[in-house]
Amino acid sequence: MTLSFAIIASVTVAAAVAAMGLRNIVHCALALTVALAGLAAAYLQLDAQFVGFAQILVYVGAVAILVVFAILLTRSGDPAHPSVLSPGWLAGAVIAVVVLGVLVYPIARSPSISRTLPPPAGATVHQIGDALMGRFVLPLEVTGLLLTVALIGAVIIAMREKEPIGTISNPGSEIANRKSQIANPP
Amino acid sequence: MSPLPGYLLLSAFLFAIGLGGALMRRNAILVLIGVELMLNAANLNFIAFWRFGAHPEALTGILFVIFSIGVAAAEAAVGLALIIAIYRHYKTTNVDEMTALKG
Amino acid sequence: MTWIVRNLWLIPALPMLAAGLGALAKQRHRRFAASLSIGAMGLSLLLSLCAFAHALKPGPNPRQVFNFDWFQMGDPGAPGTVVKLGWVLDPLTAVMLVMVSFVGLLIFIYSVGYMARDENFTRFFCFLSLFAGAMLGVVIANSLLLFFICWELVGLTSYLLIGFWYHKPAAAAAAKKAFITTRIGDVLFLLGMVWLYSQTGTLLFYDGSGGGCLEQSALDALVVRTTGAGMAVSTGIGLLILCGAIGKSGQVPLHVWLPDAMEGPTPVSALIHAATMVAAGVFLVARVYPLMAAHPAGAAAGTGALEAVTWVGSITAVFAASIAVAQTDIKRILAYSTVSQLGYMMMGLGVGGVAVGMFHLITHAFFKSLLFLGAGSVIHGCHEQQDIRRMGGLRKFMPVTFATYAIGMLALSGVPLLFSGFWSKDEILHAARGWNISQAPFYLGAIGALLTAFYMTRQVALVFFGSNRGGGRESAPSPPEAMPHATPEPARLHEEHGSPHESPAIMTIPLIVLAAFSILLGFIGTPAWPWFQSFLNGESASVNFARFSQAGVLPLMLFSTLIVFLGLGLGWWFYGRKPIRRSDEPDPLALLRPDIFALLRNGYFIDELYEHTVVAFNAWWSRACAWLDRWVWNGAVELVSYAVIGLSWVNRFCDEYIVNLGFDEGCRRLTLGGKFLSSLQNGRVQNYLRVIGVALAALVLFLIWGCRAS
Amino acid sequence: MMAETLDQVFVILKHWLVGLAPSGCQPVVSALLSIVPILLAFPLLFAVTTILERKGLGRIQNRYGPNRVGLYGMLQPVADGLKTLTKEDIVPRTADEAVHFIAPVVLVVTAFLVYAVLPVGRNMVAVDLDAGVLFFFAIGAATELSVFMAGWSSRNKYSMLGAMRAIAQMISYEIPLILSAVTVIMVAGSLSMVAIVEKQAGCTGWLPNWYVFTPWGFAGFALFMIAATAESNRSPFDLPEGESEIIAGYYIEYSGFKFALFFLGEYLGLFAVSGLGITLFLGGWHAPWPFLEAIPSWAWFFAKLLALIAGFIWIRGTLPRLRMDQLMNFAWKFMLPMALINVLAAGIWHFMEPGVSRWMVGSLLVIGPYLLLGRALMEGKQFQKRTYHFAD
Repeated sequence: MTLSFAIIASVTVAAAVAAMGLRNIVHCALALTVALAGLAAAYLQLDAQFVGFAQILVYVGAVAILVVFAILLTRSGDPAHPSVLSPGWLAGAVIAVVVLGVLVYPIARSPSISRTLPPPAGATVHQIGDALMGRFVLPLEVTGLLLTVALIGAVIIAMREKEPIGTISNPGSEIANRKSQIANPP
Repeated sequence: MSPLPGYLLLSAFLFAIGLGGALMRRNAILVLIGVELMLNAANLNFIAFWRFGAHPEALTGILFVIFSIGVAAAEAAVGLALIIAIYRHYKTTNVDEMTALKG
Repeated sequence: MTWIVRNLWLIPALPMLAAGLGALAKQRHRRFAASLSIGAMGLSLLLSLCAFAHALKPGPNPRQVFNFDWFQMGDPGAPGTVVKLGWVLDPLTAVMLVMVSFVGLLIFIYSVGYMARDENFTRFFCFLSLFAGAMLGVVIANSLLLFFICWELVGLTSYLLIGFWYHKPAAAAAAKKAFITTRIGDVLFLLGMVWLYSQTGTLLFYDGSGGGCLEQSALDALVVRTTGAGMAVSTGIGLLILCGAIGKSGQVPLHVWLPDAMEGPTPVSALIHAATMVAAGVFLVARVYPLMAAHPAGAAAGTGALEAVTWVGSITAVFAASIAVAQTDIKRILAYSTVSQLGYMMMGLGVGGVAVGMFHLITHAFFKSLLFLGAGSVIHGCHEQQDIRRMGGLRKFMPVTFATYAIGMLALSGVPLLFSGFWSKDEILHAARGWNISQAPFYLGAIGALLTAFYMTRQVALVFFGSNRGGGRESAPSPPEAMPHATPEPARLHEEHGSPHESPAIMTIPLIVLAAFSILLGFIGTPAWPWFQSFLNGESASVNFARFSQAGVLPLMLFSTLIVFLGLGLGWWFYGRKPIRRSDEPDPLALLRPDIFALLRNGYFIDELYEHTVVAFNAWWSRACAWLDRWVWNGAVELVSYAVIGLSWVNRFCDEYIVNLGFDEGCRRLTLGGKFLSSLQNGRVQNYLRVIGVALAALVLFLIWGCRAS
Repeated sequence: MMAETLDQVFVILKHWLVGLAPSGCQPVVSALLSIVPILLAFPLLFAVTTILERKGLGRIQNRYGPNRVGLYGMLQPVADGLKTLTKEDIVPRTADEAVHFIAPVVLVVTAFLVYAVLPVGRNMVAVDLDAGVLFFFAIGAATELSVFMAGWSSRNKYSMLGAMRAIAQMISYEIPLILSAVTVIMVAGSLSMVAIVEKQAGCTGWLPNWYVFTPWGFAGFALFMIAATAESNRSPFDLPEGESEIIAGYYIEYSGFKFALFFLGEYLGLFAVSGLGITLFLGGWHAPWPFLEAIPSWAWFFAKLLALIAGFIWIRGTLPRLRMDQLMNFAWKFMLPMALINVLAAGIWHFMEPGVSRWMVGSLLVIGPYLLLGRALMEGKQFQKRTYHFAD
C-alpha cells in the first residue's frame, strides 16, 4: 500500500463520512465533492486518466452544482427540524454496518484476489474512442438517448406549473440538465 | 496487503457510508447523495478490477464506468428535479413525510 | 417486345394510381391533380401505342395472353378451383387501347379548360382518372371476371361523374337512374357469367393452351348442350351477356338512363357517354363474339344470340334517331344520337361480325366525342345555355368550334367519301343487306341514316345559322321542358352575360385534333383498302379498287349517299331555309304534326311508361314488404324477445340471491388479505431501501456460504 | 543554430538545473522547475495586464488612466499589490468562515492547475497529458464551485445573486465552449494539446495550417472566444459582477488579500482560456510562416496571448452589458445550434478531399446556418434608433 494511496483513501473516506454526517447540507454537498474528487484521484492512480477527468468534469462540474442548486431551491440550507436523522436511523446504521461486514469479510479472506500490480495497461483516449465508436457504439447511443430523455424529463418535472414555458422557471434543474448534456463525453 | 484489496476496501467503505447515509438521513437530497456515493463505490470496483484484471486491453471496466457516469448524471438530474417538484408541492424535503404512495 | 405483354397491366394501373394520388390532393392543388392525371394518361397512351405496335407486327399468333392465379378454392388440382385473372393483347384490345387512351387524353386536356372554374376540380380529375383506368382495365381483361370487375368500376365512376354536381337534384336523380338501370342489365350479365363458369369451369377468355371459355373446346361443349326450350347453352349465356351490354350501351329497352346522364359535365358526356363506356357494351359483345356466334358444325350460320343482337340494334337505331328529331337540348340530341349509333354498332356486330361493328365503334368514338366537346364549347361560349332554340348564328362568334362541329356532324351523318362515318356506316348497311335471315334491319338502318342526317342538320341549322336568339332570355319565358337543362350549372356561374365567345385554346385544340381524326380514320376501312377489318381478323390488307365493283358495293354506296343527302335536304328545307327568329317560336315540325312531335319529344313516353309500371309496381311491392315486416315478422320477433326478457329476470334472481352470496364472501376475504399485504407498502422510501440493504447482505452471505460449500 | 538555442533556452536551462540536483530528488526538482515558472510568469502577466487594461480603457474613455507611479504609471500594479496585501481582512459575522476562506484558494489553485497542460513553447509543457483538453475543462469546471462557495458563504443576498448569475452563465456558455473545442479535437484526432499544436505546423501555400483558417475553424474560433469572454465573466457578459447592479457580485464581502486572490484567479482563468484558444485555433506557439521561425516559439505564444488580451480590453471598452434574458437566449438559441452545426461542418470537412469544393461546402455549412439562424432569431424584432437624453 503506497503512501499516496493511503492519503487518497483516507481523505476520500473522511470526506464521505462528512458528506453523510454534517448538519449543514451545503457542507455535505461540498464534502461530497471532495470525496468524488478523491475517487477521481484514485482512478488516476489506477492509470484510468480519461475516466478520472470525466469524473471530475461530471461530478465536480455538474452534479455538485446541481446538488447545491437543489439545496438552495428547497431551502434545506438551514435545518428547521431539530433532528437530522430519520426515525429509523438505528436500523439503518445496523444494516449499513452489516453490509460493510459482509463486504469486507470476503475481501479480507479471499485468497484469489491478492495479486501484485500488473504492468501498467495503456488506456489511451485513442483506444477508448475506438472502443466507444466500435464495440460499444450501441451502449453509447443508448446512453445519449437516455441523457436526452432525462434532460427533457427533468425539465418537465421541475417546470413550474401554470407559468409560461418561455421564462427560465427553475434555474436549478435547467442547469442540471445542461450539465447532464456535457456529462456525455463527446 | 496488495493494492487491489486496498481499493476494494475503499470501495466497500464508501458503499457502506453511502448506504448508511441514505438510510439514516431524513433529507431527500442527502439520500440522493448517499445513492450517488454508492454508485461511485461500484465504479471504483470496476476500475480496480479492470486495472488488476486479466485483460486490461479489453477496456470493459473503463467503458462500463464511462456509461455508468453518464447514467448517474441522468439519474441525478431527474432525481433532483423530482425532489424540487415534491418540495414545491409538499413544502418539504423530508423523506418520512413523502408517503403519498402508501398502499 | 413481350415486355409489353407482361406489363400490359401498367396501362390501366397508371391512371388508377393517378386517381389514388389525386384523391389525396387538396382542393386547391388543381395544377397538381390535372398534371398528374394528364401525365398518367399520356404515359398510358405511350404504352398503348407500344402495345399497338406490338400487335401490328405480323406473327403466327396475333393473340398473346398473360395469366396468373388469383386465388384457389377447394381441393388443389381439381378442375375449376383456381380462379385466374389475366390480360390479353390482340388486335381488338390494341385498337381499343389506343382509342380509349387517345380520346381520353384529349378529353382530359379539354376538361382543364372546361372545368377551370369548378371548385371541385381535383375531385373531377380523380374520378376521370379512375374511369380511364377502369375502362382500360375492361379493354385488356382476359377474364370475364376481371372484365366484370372493371365493368362495375366503370359503372361506378359513371355514377359519380353524372352526379358530379350532386347539389343539382336533376343530376343526383340522373346518377341514380343511370346506376340502377344499368344494374338491371348487370345482374343478368352476372347470371350469364355464373352460368358460363358452371359450364366451362373457367372465366378466362383465352388461356394460352386452348382451355379458355372462348376457345374451340369450350365452345364445342357449350353448343352441344341444350337447355329447356331446345336452345343451345351458348345461346342462352350469350343472351344473358347481351343483357349486360344492352344496359351499358343504352339499347332499347334500357336506354332511358343515357339521355338523363347528360346532367354530368360535358367532358364526361363526351368521354363516358359517347366514346368509351357506352361502347363497352358493344365491346363486350365483340369480345364474346365467338360465344355468341358459336353454332354446331354443319348448321346454318347465325345464332339466336346474334339475331337478338341484330334486332335490338336495328330497332334502337331507328327508335332513338326518331326521338332525337324532336329534342331541343343540344346534349340530349347528341345523347339520343349516341343511342342510335350504338344500335348501329350492335346491328353491325349481329350481321357482319366483329370488324364491322368495331370499325363503327372507333370512328364513332372520335366524331361523337368531337360533337360532344363541340357542344361543350358551345355551352361554355353561350354561358351555360343548352337550349338550341336560344342559340343561333354562332358560326360568326365561334369559328373554330363551328368548323370542327360541322366536320363531326358531316361524319355522323355519313356524307360520302371524305368522312369516316360514311365508310363505317356503309359497311354496316352492306352487311345488313347481305344478312340471310331478314332484310328488315337493312331498311331500319336506312331509315335511321335518313333521320340522323335530318336531325343533325336541324341541330346545326339552329345552333350555328340564323341570328342569335340568346338575347331573348329574360324577356321570353322558356318552355318548361327545357328548363332543367337550361339552368346554369351553379358552381360555374358566369359573372357576365355578354355575347357568345370562342372557347380558350386548351378547349379548341382537342377539337381540331379530333376533327382531323374524324376525317382520316375512314380511310383505314374503305372497301378498297379494308386494313382495319383485316387487322382485326389477323389478315394482311391490300389496296384493290376493284372491290368497289363487286357484290353490289357501288349501288349500295350510291343508295346510302342518296339517303344522306335526302336527310340533309329535308333538314335544310325545314330549318335552314327560313330560320326561326324567336326562341319561343314553335318548331316547324310541330306545326306540321303536333301529336307525333309531342310523342317524339317525350321519347315515346318510355320514361312515363316505366314510371307507371316498373317503378309503381316496385313501390307497391316495397310497401307490401314493409307492412309484412312491421306487423308479421316484427310481431314474431317481439314475442321472442318478451320470452327472453322473462328468462333473464329469472336468471338475474338466481344470480343475485344464490350465486352472489358465496362470491361476496370470497371477495371480502381477499380484500382483508390485500389490506394486510398493503401495510408493507407504507410509502417510506427508506423502508424499501432498508429491505434492499438486508437483502444485499443476505445475498452476499449466501454467495460466500455457497462458495465455501461447493 | 542561434535561433534554435534561443527557442529552447528555457528547456536547456531546466535540464542544466536538474542535472545539478542529486539523482535521488531529480524527479521532484524537475517537477518543481516546471511549476515555478508558471507560478512566476502568469502572475507577472497579470500585473502587466492590469496596468495595460487600465491605461487602455482610459484611452478608450478619453482619459489618462494611471500615470503617477513610476514612469508613465508603470509601477501602478506594485502599488496596488502592496495596498491589497496590507488591507484588513474582514470576514462578516454570519459568514461560514471555513467556506469563505476556501473559496478564493480553490479558485486560484484550479486556475493555476490548468496551465499544467498548456504548451507555451516548443517542448515547454509541464505535463503532456493524453487527455489534456479534457483535463483543462474538468479542472475549469471547479471554478464554478468556488464561485458558489464564495457567494453562498458570505450570507449576503447580492453575493448569492451574483453567484447564481455567474454559475448560470458559466454553465450556459461552457457548452458552446466545449463544442467548439470538439471540432478541433475531431479533426486533430487527439485530446493532447501538444499533438494538436503539432498538427497545425507548416502552411499550405501562403496559408498557415492553423485551424482558424478553415470555415469551421473560423466559426469555431469566433464561438470559442465569445464563450470564453462569458466564461471569464468579462464585459459584455459581466452581469455576475456588474458593479452598477449588484455591486460586485460574489466577492462583495471579500477584502484585502482574498480579494486580490479572486482578482488574480479571474485573470488567470482569462489567460488560460485564451491560451487554450491559441492552442486549438491559432497554431499554438507556431510561427505563421517559416521565415518567421527565427523568433522563438514562446515569444510567439505570448505575442498571440497579448494580442487576444488586447482584443478583450478593446471589447470591454466598447460593448455595453447584456441583459440576463439576452445572455441566455444568445447562448441557447444561437451559440449552441451554431456550435452543433459547426461540429457537423468539421466532420464533413474532415472526410472531404482537399480542394475548392471542400472550401465551398465548408463555407456554405457555416455561412448558411449563420444567416438562417440569425434571420430566424431577428424575426419579429425591430430595432429603433434610440435617442439619449443627456442633462443638457
